[in-house]
Amino acid sequence: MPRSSSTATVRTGGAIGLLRQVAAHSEIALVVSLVVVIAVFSLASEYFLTVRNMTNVLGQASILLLIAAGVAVTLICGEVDISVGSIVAAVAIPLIAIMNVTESMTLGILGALALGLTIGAVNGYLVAYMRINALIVTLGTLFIVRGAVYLYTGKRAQADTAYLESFFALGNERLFGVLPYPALVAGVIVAALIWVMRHLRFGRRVYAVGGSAEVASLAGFDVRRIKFYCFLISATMATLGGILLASRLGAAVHTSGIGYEFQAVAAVVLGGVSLAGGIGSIFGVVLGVLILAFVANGLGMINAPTEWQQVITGLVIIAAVALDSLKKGRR
Amino acid sequence: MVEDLATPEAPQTGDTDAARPTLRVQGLTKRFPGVLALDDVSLEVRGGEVLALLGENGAGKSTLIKLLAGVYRPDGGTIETGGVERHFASPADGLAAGIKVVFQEIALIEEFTVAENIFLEDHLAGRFGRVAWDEIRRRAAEIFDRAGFDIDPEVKVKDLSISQQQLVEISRALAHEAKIVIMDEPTSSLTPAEVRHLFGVIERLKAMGIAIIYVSHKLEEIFEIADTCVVLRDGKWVSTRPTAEHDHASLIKDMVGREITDLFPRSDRPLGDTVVEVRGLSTATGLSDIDFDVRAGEVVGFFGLMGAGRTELAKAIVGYDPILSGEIRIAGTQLTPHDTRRGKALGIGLLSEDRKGEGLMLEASVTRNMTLAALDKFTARGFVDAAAERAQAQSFVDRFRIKLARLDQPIGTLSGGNQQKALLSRWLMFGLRTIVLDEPTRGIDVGAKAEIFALIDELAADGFAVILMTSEMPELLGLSDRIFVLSGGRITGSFDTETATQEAILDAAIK
Amino acid sequence: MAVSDTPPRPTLAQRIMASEHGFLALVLAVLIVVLTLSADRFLTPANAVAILHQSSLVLIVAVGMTFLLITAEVDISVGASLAFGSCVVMAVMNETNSILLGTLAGVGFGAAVGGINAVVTTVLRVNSLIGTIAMMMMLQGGVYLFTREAVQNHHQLPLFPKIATGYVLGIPVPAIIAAAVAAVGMVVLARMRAGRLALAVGANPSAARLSGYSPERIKAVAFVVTGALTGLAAVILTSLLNAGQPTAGTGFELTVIAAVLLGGTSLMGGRGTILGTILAVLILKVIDNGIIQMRWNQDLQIIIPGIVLILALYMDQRRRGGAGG
Amino acid sequence: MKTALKTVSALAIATGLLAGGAAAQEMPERIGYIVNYATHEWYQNVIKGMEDRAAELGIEIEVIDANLDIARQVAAAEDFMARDMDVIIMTPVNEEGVVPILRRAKADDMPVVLEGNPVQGMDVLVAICDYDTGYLAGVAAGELLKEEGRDTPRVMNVGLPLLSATILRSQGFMDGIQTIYPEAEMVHDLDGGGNPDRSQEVSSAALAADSDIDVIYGINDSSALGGLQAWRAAGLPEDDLLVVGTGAEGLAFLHEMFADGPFKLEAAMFPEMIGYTSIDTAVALFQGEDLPEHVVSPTTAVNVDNVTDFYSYDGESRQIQWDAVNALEAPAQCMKYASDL
Repeated sequence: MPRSSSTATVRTGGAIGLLRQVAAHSEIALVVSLVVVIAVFSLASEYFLTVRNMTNVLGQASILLLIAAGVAVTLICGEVDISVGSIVAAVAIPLIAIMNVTESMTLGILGALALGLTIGAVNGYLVAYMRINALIVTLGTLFIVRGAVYLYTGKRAQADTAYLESFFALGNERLFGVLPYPALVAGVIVAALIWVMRHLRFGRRVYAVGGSAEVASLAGFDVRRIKFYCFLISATMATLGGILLASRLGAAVHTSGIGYEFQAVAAVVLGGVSLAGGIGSIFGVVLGVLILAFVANGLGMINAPTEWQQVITGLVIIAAVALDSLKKGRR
Repeated sequence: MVEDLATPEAPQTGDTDAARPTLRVQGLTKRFPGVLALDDVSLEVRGGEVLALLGENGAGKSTLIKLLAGVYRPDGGTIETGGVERHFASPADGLAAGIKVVFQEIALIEEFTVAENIFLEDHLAGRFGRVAWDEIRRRAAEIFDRAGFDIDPEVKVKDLSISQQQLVEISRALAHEAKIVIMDEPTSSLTPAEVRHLFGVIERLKAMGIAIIYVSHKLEEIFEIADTCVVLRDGKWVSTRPTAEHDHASLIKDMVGREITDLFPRSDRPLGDTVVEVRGLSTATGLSDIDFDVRAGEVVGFFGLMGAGRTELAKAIVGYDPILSGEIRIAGTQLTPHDTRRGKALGIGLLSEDRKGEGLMLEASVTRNMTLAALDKFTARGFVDAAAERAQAQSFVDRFRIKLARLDQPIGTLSGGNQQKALLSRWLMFGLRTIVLDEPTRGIDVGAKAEIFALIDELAADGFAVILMTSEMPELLGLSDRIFVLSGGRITGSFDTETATQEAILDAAIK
Repeated sequence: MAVSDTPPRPTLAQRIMASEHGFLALVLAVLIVVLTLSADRFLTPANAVAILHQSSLVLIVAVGMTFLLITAEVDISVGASLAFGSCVVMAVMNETNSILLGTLAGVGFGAAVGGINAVVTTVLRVNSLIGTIAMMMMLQGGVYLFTREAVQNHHQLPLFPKIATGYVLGIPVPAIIAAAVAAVGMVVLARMRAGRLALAVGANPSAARLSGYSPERIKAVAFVVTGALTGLAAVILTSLLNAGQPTAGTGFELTVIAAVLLGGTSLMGGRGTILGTILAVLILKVIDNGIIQMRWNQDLQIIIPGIVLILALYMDQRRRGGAGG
Repeated sequence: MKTALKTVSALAIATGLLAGGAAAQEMPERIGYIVNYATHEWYQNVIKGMEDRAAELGIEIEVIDANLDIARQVAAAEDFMARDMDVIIMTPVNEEGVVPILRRAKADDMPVVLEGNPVQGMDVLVAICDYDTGYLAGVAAGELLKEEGRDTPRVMNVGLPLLSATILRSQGFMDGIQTIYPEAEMVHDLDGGGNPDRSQEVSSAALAADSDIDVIYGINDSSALGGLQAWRAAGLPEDDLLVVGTGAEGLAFLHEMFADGPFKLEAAMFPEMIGYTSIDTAVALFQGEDLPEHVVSPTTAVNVDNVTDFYSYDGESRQIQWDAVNALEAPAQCMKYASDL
């Protein structure tokens, strides 16, 4: 009798709900894949399963993780943002320039966020309010922002001359000498985003808009504003990634972030987010990013030629998406 | 019950005083470019009353509903609930004013759980917009308990049947203390058992003092459930009378404005050879062990309720879907399943129920839509002869009296009936001999319906084998020579039209 | 129902904006006029030839991509395929000393890549955006497994450089090849059954299937054609550079797709023309050329196309009455 | 890189190493090289030089390609550190972007040899002098034109403003040619992206604007060849053109030189030599030897008459001639550094 079972569910509360959510999002398969990847490379290389290497990978993956989580939000709301790679390069310029002048990391970060949010707002306005296809808008801003970066910098990296220890630490040092700060920062922010998407009304509305913009509109949501905010989120996440990267590089490097849009979309889709919108979770994206990062790192550890990384990454993505869509097709 | 469901903090503005209408609509008018969709319509409904809103397609029912829901804004007239004049900027305003519309296209987020959908509008969010999951689950279960719905609040909506999804929509009304629930063709997708259950639910809503506007064109239902009937025609109000003062004929007369006599012509249809033979057909889409034959020159009707397998059968026998077992022979040759090219070569084709999704190329011209299947006829060495194509299209436009301005206008700009005639031309131009028609008159106004019925009769008289999938009893009885009834993917009854009764057919359909 | 009341007769400006290609032609004309007035060497035969030359590689692939987008699919791997293809072309020519075999190998390679993309999309049912991004990654890695460095011209066949640098009646050979490809594409799309089916599949795949055509097959053909044309472009590129370049083609896919979209082809499928694509390629290349002619900063070469793309889509949106894109 | 910079020739290091340390001191076992762009022929030959030298010394060498992604380069350095390599050699994707990782390497006691461009906080750099390379080629070009009795040359520079090294080369070339022709003019200053397809494209547009050009200078061979291919595609006569390439990266410039066309001069930078020297420097650093900050690898301008002294060429492959390369004198100090820009 469903009624009694439903009351049971209510009583047992979160535990069963959580289990159901996990099962429903096929995140278990991703966790298993991640464990298999780690196990295989641990057997293949003695250096792989060390605290040093594991934490290294977390630090390295942190930038893509931030960017991919942001892109995932746009995909969940039924759009896409491929301008993120250019945003990564652009926001480092005010960050470094302001720090060099003011010696204040806070002001630098605010400057970076201001630029990032501006780009995000342009994307969001054109998509949500002008109703231009998101792929085209963000392809356009990808070109425009990258070109503006080249134009402004004269294609020279802008070095950090403020030498703030805190800024160096942000991208390069480790908490208690173990956990890289970028991993910590990305972890906290992405955890917050996971929480927002699961437990805040706003997050649920993003899913609703992606699931059916019409239903969302009937429920009284301002679909355009929600989409607009999604682009702000994606730009913010790319900005945070850009800040961490700038710290790791000690400079605003004009070529940084090229091609990140493809890596991010690949990781997001691998993590189970649907291109059609409304389906997927940020936690899945975390797993997708980690799988790709550990595969890349592991291949490096066994000294496989760099080009195999690309070939294998491509194969992993096709296999994952094909399995998923064939599974759905059979239903 | 009303008291039970009310949350303490919600002030009781709408009084249940029967003298005062819960909803009062006066002089409501809505204009679209070139069309006066709703013209000065007034009505009232009280708590505990079921008001049936009737009219043919295009009568203005859905415009009225959308105005009440806050989807559209009126060009004139007023809407009052609880004695207060309301101006809706969005559907949320409608709901806030106590009006909940259960649309035919269920407005739920499929990937969300039932409970989350019930509280979709606000997620019972507390401070900082935090979703109150436990509260949502608790309140959903509570609503289901009190309304007597058998639904697990934790299940995703996509895993529910249509009727269960409707109950979820109704639960949303209860969750929002709606005083007026509007149901738009709620039974069009339900099994008879589900219809009975829905009527029970409506009785309970009445008992709670909720006013119900029930939109339907199924007269049997109206007589069973409605207290009052409001009839619209061509956007205008026609009549408001207690149901008790109506009979079938009077309702139809109000709706149509004239007596329709010769809706279903029946020419002499000489029977030819057997052209369709289906044996032991089972599919992954739920059909099992289907057997039937169709001969040239006859119309074989398949009746079934929603989910009975009509569309699935249609798609299997033209080679659209794969099959699990069994065989399909067209004109004596075995059809390769899941290969429409083969089906077409054997002369069988489907006119889909889903015009937009599976029939029309909306932005393409009328000509190109009409000639799609027959393209090879106009092709020589890979080149399409545009002049021949146009000439052929024009001849069909003339023959079927398709109303259009130019042959190269986008087909999306035609009315539903003209679109349907163009799609039928697509197959006739190709020279099909066996045609499967799946709900051929869905969403088409009554005049165009009559033309399409005449066409179907003409086809059969010309020696076509016609397979008609329908959920409309009059259409089934009016057109078919023989009738099969589908239920749960099986054939549960077969009849000759002369001896068939509506009761027997329905009985088979709910087996 | 047909719109009955006739609107007031539109002005010339309105008609240009409303016509399928009027807007693009107008942009191109304005660009040419402005550049002619501001750069004295813009409107010269030599520069016209240079623009045609530069347009040809993009145009050849863009013709295929137009068909592909019309069927509602996309191929991101064309840039990587171009680079790999050029290495294959030169390697095969070095091996066989035959321009014909090298060309066939290049076209064959591209077609094979297109074939794999087709299988991944239509059989494995992977979204073509994702599938071809993955293919791009694999080709980028794979080309270095094939050759670590640029494949140099060891055959020294005298005719080979002429493919890219030769002239017939004063017109560069690549421009002639591109014109031929575009002309065939135009005829196929506008006049032939194959083009009509591509449009139908993009407009409504279920309707096409119910009408007795196989959307998968039509999409597969579009993938293979796009791939083969990429292979043809690779042959020209190899001749132009006199080497097989594993690093070539970076960002090529985005240029091609931007051109096709600018030309009015819908990302959602079912709508598009070759003439629009031709105009768009010319617009982008005239901008590119104009920036160098004006001696402006070359970085504007990626900024301005971005702006033009968004603007064009915005105009298109307005023209179609604001329906969701 | 101020005047205090000590510089010695690569030869001195190599000799010192062979004479003194190798037998007595502990050798590194594993060296990791992070190349910025392994797909470029230049770096192919650098790697070849490294592998040859490492094999001679019995050292295992591993190469990771950053593929122009600076973030990947930093990650690769982390990976090498995690794997306890003995020395890391790195060609920065961008000079500014590896400052933090160098600092971390230092904190981790990981010796790092930089190749190519100087970076703040580095221990040692192995590189050619880019400005000098361009300068020598400029002088040679001027002399060649003077011999032919030509007027003041007009130059098209197929450059790469992305990198300071390549800016220095272009500057050096113009300064060099102006020692012979003070009025020599740079008519086109282009960004060819360092790759042939882009170089070809921008050069064609520039030539369409103004094709009255006497000299095409390319900051590498791909750029020079891209410029030349654009010249050919424009159907311009090759008789009076002089093409000057830089790098002597692979086979392409040899093909062109022996084809007796306009490609008459090459600023040879001997990538194999750089690879060779980098390994020796890495060994010296590992062994704690006292090293100058800048180890200069020699360059020279070559023409069709003397190119075979440095590279044997049979039409299909080339072989570096170590005797001639080792005999080249490296300058004690470069004429101009990135810091002077």
